[in-house]
Amino acid sequence: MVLDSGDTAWVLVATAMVMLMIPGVGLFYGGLVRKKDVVSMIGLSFLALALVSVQWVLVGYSLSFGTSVGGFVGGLDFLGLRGVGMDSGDGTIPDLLFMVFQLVFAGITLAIITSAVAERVRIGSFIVFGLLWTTLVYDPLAHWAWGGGWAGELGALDFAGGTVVHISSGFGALALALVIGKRIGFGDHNMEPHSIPMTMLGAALLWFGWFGFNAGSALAADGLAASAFVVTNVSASAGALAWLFASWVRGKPSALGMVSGAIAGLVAITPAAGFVDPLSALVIGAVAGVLCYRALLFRVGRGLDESLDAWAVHGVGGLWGAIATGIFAVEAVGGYSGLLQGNVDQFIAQVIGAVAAVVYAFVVTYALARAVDATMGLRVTEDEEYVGLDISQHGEKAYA
Amino acid sequence: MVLDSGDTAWVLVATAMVMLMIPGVGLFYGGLVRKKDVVSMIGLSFLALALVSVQWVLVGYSLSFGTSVGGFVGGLDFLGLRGVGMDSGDGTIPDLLFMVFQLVFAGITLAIITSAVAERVRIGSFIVFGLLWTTLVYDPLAHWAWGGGWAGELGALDFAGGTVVHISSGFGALALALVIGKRIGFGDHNMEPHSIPMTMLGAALLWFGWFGFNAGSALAADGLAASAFVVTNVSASAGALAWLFASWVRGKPSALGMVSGAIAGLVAITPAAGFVDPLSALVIGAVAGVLCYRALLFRVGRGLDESLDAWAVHGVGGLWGAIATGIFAVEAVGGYSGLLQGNVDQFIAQVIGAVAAVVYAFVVTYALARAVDATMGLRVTEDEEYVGLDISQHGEKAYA
Amino acid sequence: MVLDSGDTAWVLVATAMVMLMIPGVGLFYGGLVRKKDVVSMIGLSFLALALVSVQWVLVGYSLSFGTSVGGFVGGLDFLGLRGVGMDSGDGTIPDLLFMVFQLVFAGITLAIITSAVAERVRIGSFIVFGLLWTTLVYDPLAHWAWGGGWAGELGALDFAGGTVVHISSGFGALALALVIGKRIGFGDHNMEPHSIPMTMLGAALLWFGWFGFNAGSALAADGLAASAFVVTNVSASAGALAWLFASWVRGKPSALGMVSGAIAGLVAITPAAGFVDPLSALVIGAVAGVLCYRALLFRVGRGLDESLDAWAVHGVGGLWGAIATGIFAVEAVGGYSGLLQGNVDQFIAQVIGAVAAVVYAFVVTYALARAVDATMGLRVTEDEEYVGLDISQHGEKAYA
Amino acid sequence: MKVEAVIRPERLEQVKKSLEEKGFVGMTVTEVTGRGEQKGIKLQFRGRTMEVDLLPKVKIELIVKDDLVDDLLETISAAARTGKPGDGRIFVIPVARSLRVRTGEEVM
Amino acid sequence: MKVEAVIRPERLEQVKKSLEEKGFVGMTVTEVTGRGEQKGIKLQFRGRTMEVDLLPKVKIELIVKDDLVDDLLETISAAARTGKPGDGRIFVIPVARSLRVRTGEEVM
Amino acid sequence: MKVEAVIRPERLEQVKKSLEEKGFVGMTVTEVTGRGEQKGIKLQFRGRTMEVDLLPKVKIELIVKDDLVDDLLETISAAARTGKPGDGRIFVIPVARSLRVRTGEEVM
Ligand SMILES: Nc1ncnc2c1ncn2[C@@H]1O[C@H](COP(=O)(O)OP(=O)(O)O)[C@@H](O)[C@H]1O
Ligand SMILES: Nc1ncnc2c1ncn2[C@@H]1O[C@H](COP(=O)(O)OP(=O)(O)O)[C@@H](O)[C@H]1O
Ligand SMILES: Nc1ncnc2c1ncn2[C@@H]1O[C@H](COP(=O)(O)OP(=O)(O)O)[C@@H](O)[C@H]1O
Repeated sequence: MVLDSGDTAWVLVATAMVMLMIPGVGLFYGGLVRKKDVVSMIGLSFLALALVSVQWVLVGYSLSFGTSVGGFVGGLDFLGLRGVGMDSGDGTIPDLLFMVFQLVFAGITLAIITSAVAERVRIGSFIVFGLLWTTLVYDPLAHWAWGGGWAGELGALDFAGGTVVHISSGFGALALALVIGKRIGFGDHNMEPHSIPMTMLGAALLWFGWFGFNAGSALAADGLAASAFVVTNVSASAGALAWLFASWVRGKPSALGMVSGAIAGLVAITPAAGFVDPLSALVIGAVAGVLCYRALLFRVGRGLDESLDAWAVHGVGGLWGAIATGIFAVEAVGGYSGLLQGNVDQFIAQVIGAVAAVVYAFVVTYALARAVDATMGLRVTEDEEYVGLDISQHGEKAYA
Repeated sequence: MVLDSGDTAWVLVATAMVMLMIPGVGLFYGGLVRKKDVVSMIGLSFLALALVSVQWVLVGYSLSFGTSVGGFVGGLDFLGLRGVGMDSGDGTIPDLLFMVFQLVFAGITLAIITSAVAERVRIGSFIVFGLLWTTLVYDPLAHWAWGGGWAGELGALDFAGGTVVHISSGFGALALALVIGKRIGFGDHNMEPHSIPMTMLGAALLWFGWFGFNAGSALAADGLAASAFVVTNVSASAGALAWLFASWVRGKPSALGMVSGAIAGLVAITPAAGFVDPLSALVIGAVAGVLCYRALLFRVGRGLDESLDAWAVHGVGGLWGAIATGIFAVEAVGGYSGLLQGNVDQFIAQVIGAVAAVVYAFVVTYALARAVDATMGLRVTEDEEYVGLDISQHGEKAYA
Repeated sequence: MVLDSGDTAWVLVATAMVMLMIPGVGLFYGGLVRKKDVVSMIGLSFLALALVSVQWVLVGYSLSFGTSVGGFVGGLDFLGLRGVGMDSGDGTIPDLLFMVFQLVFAGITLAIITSAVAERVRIGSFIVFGLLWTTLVYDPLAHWAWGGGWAGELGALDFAGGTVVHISSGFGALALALVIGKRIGFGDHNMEPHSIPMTMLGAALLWFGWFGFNAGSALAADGLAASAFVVTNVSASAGALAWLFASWVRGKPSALGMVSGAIAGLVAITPAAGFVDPLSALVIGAVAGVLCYRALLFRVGRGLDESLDAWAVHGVGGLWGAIATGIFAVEAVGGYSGLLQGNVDQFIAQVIGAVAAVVYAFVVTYALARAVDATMGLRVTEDEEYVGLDISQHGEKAYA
Repeated sequence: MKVEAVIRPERLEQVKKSLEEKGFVGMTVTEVTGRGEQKGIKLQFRGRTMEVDLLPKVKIELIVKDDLVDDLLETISAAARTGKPGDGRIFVIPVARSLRVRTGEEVM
Repeated sequence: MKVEAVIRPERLEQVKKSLEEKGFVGMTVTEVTGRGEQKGIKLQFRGRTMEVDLLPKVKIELIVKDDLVDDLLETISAAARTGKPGDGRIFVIPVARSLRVRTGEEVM
Repeated sequence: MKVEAVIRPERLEQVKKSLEEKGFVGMTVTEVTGRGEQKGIKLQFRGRTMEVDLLPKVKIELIVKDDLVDDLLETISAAARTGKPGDGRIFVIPVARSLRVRTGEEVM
């Protein structure tokens, strides 16, 4: 197709916006950890971006979008971006632009999963784990949904990555947290966020960037992009208010809860963004806010130290979003009908797609984490953890 | 009209940029308050965004842009976004996109007014007040100027919201501050900003987002947008320098003054952005910088605790901008002439539009604030205020 | 040519993104200085933006892009933006938009050079120096490369400002640091960064904005912009990883090193962004990461207090980038071949262009700095420096 | 003697001014938090009570000659007093020796 | 007497609770850093050793009547102890006088 | 005895090193601000004078045996001295008892 400058302009910007979400995740997480680990925490996000940027250009894009090998993974056609050029291929934007738009999605997914290893991971082991994870977990999942893989063939919808990005990183984080274990003193020592404003700044960048994430996934500057933009904002707002009120019922209205709820709403609308209308988005977001909050309480109750809550927010929120897409999709928006319009098949396809992603992400991440732990050790020593990763891993102090 | 992908791309981005201004206001204000109230302060901005997002989709858009009821308020045609779709209607961008572009304007306006209640408002009361305020003050004012209301009919120009956004929030803040009263110890205790860098970061996001605000208001990616972009930047810069030098004359050049002056310049150019040329913008911005600084000194002199200066900067700056539009408008830019081109009518229309907004915003806000105060109490208890809103309202501590 | 709304949309956004880089530089630098000088440091960036915005509109644009006077500087045709209008001239975007896109480049260049005077400059002297510098150093250099000057005529390529922005500010900073001298206690007192997270936030904004910087320099939303976007991201990532590993070899992997390496990669790809392919960008970025790190070590070894490293990162990185463009340029991307494709002439042109810029920037900056120092004194008194610039220059305290 | 006073942060300016007027210039100030016998401030919400126990305070320390202690105590406590719980405490601690670093000489 | 204890930050909550149970309510808390006889923590990397010497600690200060000191010392050191290097120190310092600012009266 | 020294932050590294060389390892460090008899630093601008009175300092505290005090004072004041106003003060305060939390034993 012929290249459209307006569509290209929008996806250029959308890509930059999603890139900004990656340090946004770092700041969101960085505010939640203790002062002694904040450089490490933000650093892991930058590292995720840098590592995936190189991996994606060399092999990741090809594994995700190359000619399908049995519906499971892409072939090696695009190794080193061979044949990915400045022209628009099937779309209205340059192939290279599509490639880099997808790149930043892969990058943020790895950044999200760093939640699970906060304040205790060895940087060298994270580099190895991260490269393996993006190659063996993210790339296949991206292929399944978007690259011509089985899930897309089956008809499972994932507009902007509810399954590929959020289920994968959320349930991956759960597995990873189980392998690496709790921080020393978890549940006993005070581990309050060292800077809530930093987390709120991160949330602001995430909310901003998410417009690129979801509306950019239309790959065009058109009515569908506008619709995706609107439902994204509605769901974020509903999620923010829902979590705020849910926390209020149990005590005080938490500001951290409000921004977490916004993220929950953003996650949940992600797979649905091109398929549902604003009033459905209101419901999707509100449910996400309450559901993810309950998931967090459940996690705390189980004594699980996945304390930046990638699982509760991205995993559970992504799962809910994938299913909600099967419920609320309306033909008028994206051409697909969901359960409420009587289409049971769509609902089933969504459940299959989501559950498969949950299982694959959890199992492969668990295996990978065990393997890395066995060979090089995922975790720092007790003394290093006590002193903090900033000094022990980087030789740096966040604040003087 | 037929949808234009370039125009759509630009307004998509502009909308996201304006959305980012809302936490930008939160950070700007958050840096100015004491450490014990910063979560609350940033939280109020997020809350403004979330509340207005829901209100706007359900009723606000319709009240602002529905078929005019006597020129005062819009009808209920678009309730729940009924009939607001993915196609472009009269313009070259999707209706839904126009809707959400307007949404973020409504959101930031409520965020600006939180200045008046800094460090002393009950969150529950703010929620009630905020919903009422955006419905009863913002929506009608938006209708007057842009939705087919009397001010637009009269010929009063407001390119991007000098009246609708800045006069309304600025003079609203004045009324609100009078009702809620001073913080305990105001004028006696040290209430220095707890983080000027945070305020500067907020200012950076505001300056950035303001390009979306003003140039986005062209609703097209064209020469007018470019012109609005240029005058926005010129006025911000002139305002920054003017306030810097004005504070220098009285003592030392204030960096906080410089960024406040930039905001003053941005506010003042807002209504004029599509009507004036760069050299006029230089004058508009410079005058705004000095004028708003003097307004601040006046406020301090009167012992009024509207200390984040929504009134001095947004109110006075917006008023000046509305009038300046009537002075400096040149036909060659936006098709309208101002006083300097001999068009007295335009000047008069500007004055009428601005004064009406000042009076309406002040009076209705005052009444609303009194009503909320009488029924549920706007203000926290003395102990809660002493301890700080972060702990007393949210049960959270900003910094560990 | 006829105006294209897609191209215009993209350059509007790109301009805003570059503008955001300016406070981004301020935050990057601000995190690196001591607590007592952070307001000053961020303030200098805002000041650079405001000063250049006014200067550019009045004279700078004309000096850079006016009819060439002997290939050295532009004529006064566009004084006060006379004749710079809303229509597209030779391009597909409005003339005013091209003007303001160039404006933000001039602004960031002055912001970068503030590195050299960190924690010791008198604000009044900086204002005078800054206005002179942008007029006498930046404007001619911009003219040489892009405004019809001799370097462009010669065939020296500079896609987005490796020479004009980075060599000029980097080598300018070197000269300026030599004139102003070391901070009191340099090499003896502890001068650790007061907030690494702030620097990382600055780096995030820089990385984000750099997409506007480089891909925006295509002045169109097309395949070239996409290609520039991709190589920008690749080079940044390679630079980040290279510096990380290089610092690891000598001790611990530095997170500050990682983000500095990203900036080094971004700087180096700047002149090459429209001419090289992704795999070359990988090399360019990786070399930049190691090279700039070595330049830093060299600077430290020489006891030179240019401690925010504008020289090591922007100067050396820009020089490497200019030369790398002559090595790696491939016809298929930007229409030019480099050394690897057998085109020695291009390589020579690059070297000449870069060396001329190095010499011009260094010499003129040195002379200017000496002149300002002799007449008004560049530097604060010893007591003022001890107390910190925030209090002594601005009467403000960053953190309460 | 060393006089240590833990006072409300918002009274610091007032205390500093009063001390200056009396000629007490040298002092060292530390940001601390503290709770008194009342165990901080009790906030009510939704029927429950929440206790905020460690509230921000400021500690000032002054080394003075023994005969100035009485005057000093009075000055500080007058300037720091609001009459409400949380006003703070003042302690006097014996000092064996006292040096000025700049000169190395013994001073009091 | 003034009892000053420098303890691990992560034991502060426990110490506060124990003190409360024994009726010691008033206290002043300061964030400090410190090193003990072991000179902090030694980290190994790539064959080299790096010493992190000033680690975050918390100082708590309590003014109490002389006869309560023994009980206080025991309470704090029991609650603060982990048995590993870095547990901290407790010092007892004589107090000459002690005032309550709110009332101006002498108390102990 | 407890030795408290209020010194310039930029001399801390030097002081720490000198102390170590003499075998004084254990110490507690607090960030403070202070003013001396000169009332801080006077800055001139536009004909007016502005006083910056509370300047950042660092307080170090060491508990040592009585017979080491002289050596300690000398070591600190030598390492902390620049000879310019603002160098700081050192105080020696009697300690009644001193405990090690890890073992609960009395030490000095
Ligand atoms: N027994 C004590 N030991 C040490 N510090 C104390 C003690 N009692 C009070 N303080 C300090 O004094 C501050 C104010 O004490 P508070 O009891 O609230 O004063 P008041 O009794 O005048 O109301 C506390 O926050 C704490 O820092
Ligand atoms: N001689 C001393 N003087 C002052 N403070 C000390 C001294 N020794 C230890 N400390 C304080 O106690 C803290 C813990 O000391 P440490 O020696 O690690 O305890 P332990 O001996 O129980 O392992 C130190 O960080 C320091 O703050
Ligand atoms: N009388 C005092 N009581 C308590 N602290 C003091 C006193 N005098 C000075 N200090 C502390 O010592 C620091 C340096 O004092 P200063 O008078 O400037 O030293 P010098 O007299 O050597 O110039 C001050 O900032 C303050 O913290």
